[in-house]
Amino acid sequence: MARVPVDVGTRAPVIAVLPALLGLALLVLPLIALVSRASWSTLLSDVTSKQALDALSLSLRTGLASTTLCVLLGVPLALVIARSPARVAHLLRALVAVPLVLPPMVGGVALLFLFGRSSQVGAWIEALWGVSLTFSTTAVVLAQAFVALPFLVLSVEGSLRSAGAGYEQSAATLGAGRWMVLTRVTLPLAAPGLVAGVILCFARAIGEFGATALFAGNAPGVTQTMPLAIYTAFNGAGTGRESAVALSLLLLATAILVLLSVRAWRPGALK
Amino acid sequence: MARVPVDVGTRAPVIAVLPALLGLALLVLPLIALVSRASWSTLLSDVTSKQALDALSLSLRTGLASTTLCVLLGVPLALVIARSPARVAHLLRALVAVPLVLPPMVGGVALLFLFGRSSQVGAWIEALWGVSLTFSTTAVVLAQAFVALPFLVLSVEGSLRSAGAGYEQSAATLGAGRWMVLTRVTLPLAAPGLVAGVILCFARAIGEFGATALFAGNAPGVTQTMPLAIYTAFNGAGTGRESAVALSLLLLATAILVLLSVRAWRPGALK
Amino acid sequence: APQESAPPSEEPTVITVAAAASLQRAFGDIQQSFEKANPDIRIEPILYDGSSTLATQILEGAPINVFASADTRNMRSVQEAGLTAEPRIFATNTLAIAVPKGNPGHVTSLADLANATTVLCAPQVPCGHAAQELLRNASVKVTPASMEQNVTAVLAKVAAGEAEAGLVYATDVAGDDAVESIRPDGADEVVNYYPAAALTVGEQSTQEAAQRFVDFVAGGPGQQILARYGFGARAESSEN
Amino acid sequence: MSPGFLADFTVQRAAFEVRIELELHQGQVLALMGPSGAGKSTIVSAIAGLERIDAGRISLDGTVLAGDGVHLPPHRRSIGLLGQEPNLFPHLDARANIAFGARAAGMAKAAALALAEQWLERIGLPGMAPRKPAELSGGQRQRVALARALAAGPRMLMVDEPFVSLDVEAAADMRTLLRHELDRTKTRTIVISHSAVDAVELADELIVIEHGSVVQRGQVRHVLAQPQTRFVRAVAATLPAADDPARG
Amino acid sequence: MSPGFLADFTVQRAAFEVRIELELHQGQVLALMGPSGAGKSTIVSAIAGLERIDAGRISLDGTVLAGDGVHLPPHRRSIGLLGQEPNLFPHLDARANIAFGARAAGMAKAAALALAEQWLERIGLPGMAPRKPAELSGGQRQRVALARALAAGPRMLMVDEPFVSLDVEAAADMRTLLRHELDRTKTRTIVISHSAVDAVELADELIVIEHGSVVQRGQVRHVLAQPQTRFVRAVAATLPAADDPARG
Ligand SMILES: Nc1ncnc2c1ncn2[C@@H]1O[C@H](COP(=O)(O)OP(=O)(O)OP(=O)(O)O)[C@@H](O)[C@H]1O
Ligand SMILES: Nc1ncnc2c1ncn2[C@@H]1O[C@H](COP(=O)(O)OP(=O)(O)OP(=O)(O)O)[C@@H](O)[C@H]1O
Ligand SMILES: [Mg+2]
Ligand SMILES: [Mg+2]
Repeated sequence: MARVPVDVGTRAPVIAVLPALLGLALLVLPLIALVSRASWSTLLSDVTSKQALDALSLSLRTGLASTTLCVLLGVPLALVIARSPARVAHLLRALVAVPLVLPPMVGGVALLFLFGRSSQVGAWIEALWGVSLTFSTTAVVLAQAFVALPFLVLSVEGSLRSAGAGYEQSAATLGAGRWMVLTRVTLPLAAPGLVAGVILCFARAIGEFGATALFAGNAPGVTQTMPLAIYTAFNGAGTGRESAVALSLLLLATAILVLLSVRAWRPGALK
Repeated sequence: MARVPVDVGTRAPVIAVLPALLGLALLVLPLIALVSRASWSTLLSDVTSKQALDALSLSLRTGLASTTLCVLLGVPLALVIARSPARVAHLLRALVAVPLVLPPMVGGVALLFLFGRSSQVGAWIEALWGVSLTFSTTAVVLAQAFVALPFLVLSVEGSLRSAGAGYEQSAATLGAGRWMVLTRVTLPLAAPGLVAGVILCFARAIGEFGATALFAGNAPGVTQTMPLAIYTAFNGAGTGRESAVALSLLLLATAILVLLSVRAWRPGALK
Repeated sequence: APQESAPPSEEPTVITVAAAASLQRAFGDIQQSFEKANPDIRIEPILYDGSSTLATQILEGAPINVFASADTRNMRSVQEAGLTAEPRIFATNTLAIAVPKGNPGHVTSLADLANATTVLCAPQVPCGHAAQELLRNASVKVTPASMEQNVTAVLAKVAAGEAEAGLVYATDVAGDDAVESIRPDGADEVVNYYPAAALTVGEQSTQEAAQRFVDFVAGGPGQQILARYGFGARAESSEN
Repeated sequence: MSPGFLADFTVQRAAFEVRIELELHQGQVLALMGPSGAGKSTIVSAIAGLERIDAGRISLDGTVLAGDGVHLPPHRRSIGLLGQEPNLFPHLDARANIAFGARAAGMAKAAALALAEQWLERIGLPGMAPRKPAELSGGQRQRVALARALAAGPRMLMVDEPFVSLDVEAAADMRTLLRHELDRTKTRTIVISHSAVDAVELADELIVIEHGSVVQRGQVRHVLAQPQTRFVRAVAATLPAADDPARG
Repeated sequence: MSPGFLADFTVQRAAFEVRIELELHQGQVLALMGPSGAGKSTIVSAIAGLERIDAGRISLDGTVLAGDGVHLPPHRRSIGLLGQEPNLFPHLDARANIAFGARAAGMAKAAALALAEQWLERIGLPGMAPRKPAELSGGQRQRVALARALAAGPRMLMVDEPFVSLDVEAAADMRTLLRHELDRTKTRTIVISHSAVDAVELADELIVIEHGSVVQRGQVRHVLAQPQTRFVRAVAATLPAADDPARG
């Protein structure tokens, strides 16, 4: 509750600037190298081809859907972990982090093993809904959610833990039940972490390639997201490499636009 | 500074439990499916083969190295972003998030374009050190750092922002310079986020596949990390699929052990 | 194949084809001419990916009617699961040396690979397996800088000038401006076979349509197109 | 008539133990005094349910709140607590902070905000409705926190040093306001304060705690007139010469 | 001899403006009083460098700290501030909190911790060295914060309501401790307090602020004896009958 100062005089130490610049360079220079190799003559036709636009729109739609799914499942999961006894929380957190380690392709194989024809779960789903999950747009969303969920859960959990217990206690003594404490106090206070988590999750989801390729396949318009289109172009050798770069730039530009448009993702948006 | 209560009575609302379980299931069931398909007869020989152990040790070594690099570059970068004016911070944050969106394979191509022999940077490096980065273990570390750095930066930045400005001000009025405020107040207070960021970063680094494959290649013992070994086995058709699963399980088990052993990664480790 | 096409007024039979990534450009053309020749069948879509990815997906129930693999091993795993009709070999492919534009390593033969920075496919994957065989036949010992998991990675390194040479399939280099290709001696002895098969799933009419596509690819019109993209003619050889 | 609120419990915190026994009738106001670190805040935290008791029992109107294996969470006790740290919600403005309790009790948003506006006037801060806590002075925050606790209309109220950071005039105004509200609502109340004036002006009964134990209890003026410990003597000495406070 | 510390500045915060002009000689103690929201905390924040001034200038021993385009960061002003919220570092124990300033000044770790132990004794909390702030009572935290500010040995000190949350005895002890330290070190000091007793016992001069402006200033007892506003009158009335405080 400290007053927001005009200038606290606690800027980052000068010694931090050089490594920070190096870090930024490591992230940005490869992108510049990528841009510099783009073949400008074919760029426009590459990025406006029906296949590219279909893939982009599919990526945005599935990315949004899987991010929504992750928020719906991940925020409660983060909450349960944040409120579990220390040992349980420790174990749960490790479990949640494990899929991060898995090369996405293996994640895709695991999803196939779980939902595919040869599994019990797959059979149940087919019996229940008469459809198979695999090789559908739903599969894309599931694959993206599988790889992106850990990012959401872990960063939200972190901010839920640090979002002051004192305020929650005050709310409870004012008669607020768990739900009200959660929605009116805990989540708003954890908002910066939540927004960051959602961003990480969305970015990871629309960049997802390996798990989607295995679990959902590579059908244009149905499961061919941008990364798959890029991969497909890339595999085409020859001019394919150029159109892969063009498609990557399209994806990058879109991502930058989406990220910049998230106004809430700003310091002091809440506090 | 509120007193840590024995029980605040602010547990997660019951309504959170079902989605939390679903979320956990989405993450864990595929892993179980994977384990259930392991071919136990060949598992032992698969995971104890020289190639597997070489790859595992390379993965751990490069993962550690790239995580260290990420901490050295990423924490200062997070700091600079957290302390920048809102608009600058917003832009920097979007820039940092962009590599997340890039399919790692494209990231590998970008790195190849940047550091490859055909680039100016590559020529400088070759002139300076007389070596090319590609095909070297250094390239693996760079590729991992490139994909993992955003996770570290974004989650650390989030926790730096929320780590009370009030305490930093008090420290400054006690005569502490920027460096002391940073090391004795800011970073310790942001520790939970820092630890979470390091975990995300490490996990992402040792799971990294696409960028490494393109930029560093697949030389056993030098650049063949676990994910590359898994992918190579998987592409080998026939029995390859089984040994790919076996290698994945080895990677998973190692990851769980590493994650569980990070004692600091616990709620209330500091507060 | 028997021409028992349904009346044109009816909905065409839709089949899905899964093809190895290296077939991408050739199958684009084949799809067009097949659909022109068979208006009652529509191909939607053709999925391209690595053969082993496609095989795994088919084994897990992917709704696919034709599988065109870049190797016989992956085809066999699907066949052994009882999912295919008899496969037909429809193309062959041989290896070529790819060098960066201008050939900075002055590579002209297999023997030169021993002294150049060379990348190969990993021995576990089909192109690597073939490369080993070719080098063994020529008694050349190469220590590759890297053993890539696929042709794409080999080509990317060569195109970027990181490697002075790589061994890939002739069809992969055809039409790539960033690399030049050299046909090594003994290439003809190491042949990679491409089998295709209709899958025995779905309705009878779909299975028949799938078989017609396989026959089209393995037959005259398909062969012409494949040849344009550098594939070798269908050799009636025993697969292994 | 039963006392309604009955508490007799022990809280253990590492080496520190606090033990208290008290009862409160409808409308009764109890002052709790004691040296710094005596255990006052611990007692009210335990009664509010923010802390588990280690032995004994707390009950209100026949319902056991804690003890006998029961530990009702704070929001089901309906006992308001203005803690030693006011903990205003930093993301809500002054008005929304005050309206919070009424909203929790189910009041419609518009009504709760209107109520909060009234409270802002009563605490002398009209026009501060849209200010976030960080945009208020220390004393202004303290007043908003007091209003927030009162506006929630709890069955029982506990205030832990409610008038710190207030100048003499504001403190007197807030004391009058609190007195007035308690008279009106007949809410059972526990007031923790270091000021003898607060005890005399607000409370019927005074309990003095030292080192976790009750050392003196009884009618406020009676206790202060016959101090039994050095601490009580020191407190009594701070009362203005004429120990004749105008009540009500 | 020059006054050493000179301040004459304006701070603007939305619609609120505070303006002050003051000077402090070596060893001089100034009391700052005023109603809640008058601008007292704003003034000391600006002097400490936590806040920019909008006009005017602050200088200490000939160095411009703020104004004339200069804005020295807090740690280069060597002006200690015990803020209205004590902000003890939650991750450090009581001893490490107190040792912080000495460490910042370059003292070796062992020496700083030993110094902190002495301070813990002086504030009546021996044995609390390993306690984290969350394990202390409100008044204990306040005392640790006071010790932390004093132990840092600043060139000039400002304390914003240093004795809140303290019982009468502890408050008197801390006042004596502070008086003693200030006499010993001759540190220029600004004390914000709502208690007339604090002003009389600690300060040489008193400045009263209302609505951001100085309304009365002068010798403490002189100001309180001749109140010019209602607020000052109310403050003066709280002094014990015998306005004859024992100084030193
Ligand atoms: N976690 C803990 N471990 C050990 N002792 C503790 C812990 N928390 C609090 N204490 C001690 O419990 C005692 C009572 O604390 P409490 O906050 O109830 O005091 P208080 O009467 O409210 O004091 P104050 O007037 O200073 O606010 C104190 O002596 C404190 O040091
Ligand atoms: N961000 C802001 N915008 C507008 N007004 C503000 C802002 N921050 C503070 N104020 C106002 O500035 C005035 C001075 O605040 P300050 O904290 O200096 O008061 P104070 O004299 O210390 O009062 P107290 O005794 O209550 O601590 C208050 O009236 C407050 O409402
Ligand atoms: Mg207390
Ligand atoms: Mg103030």
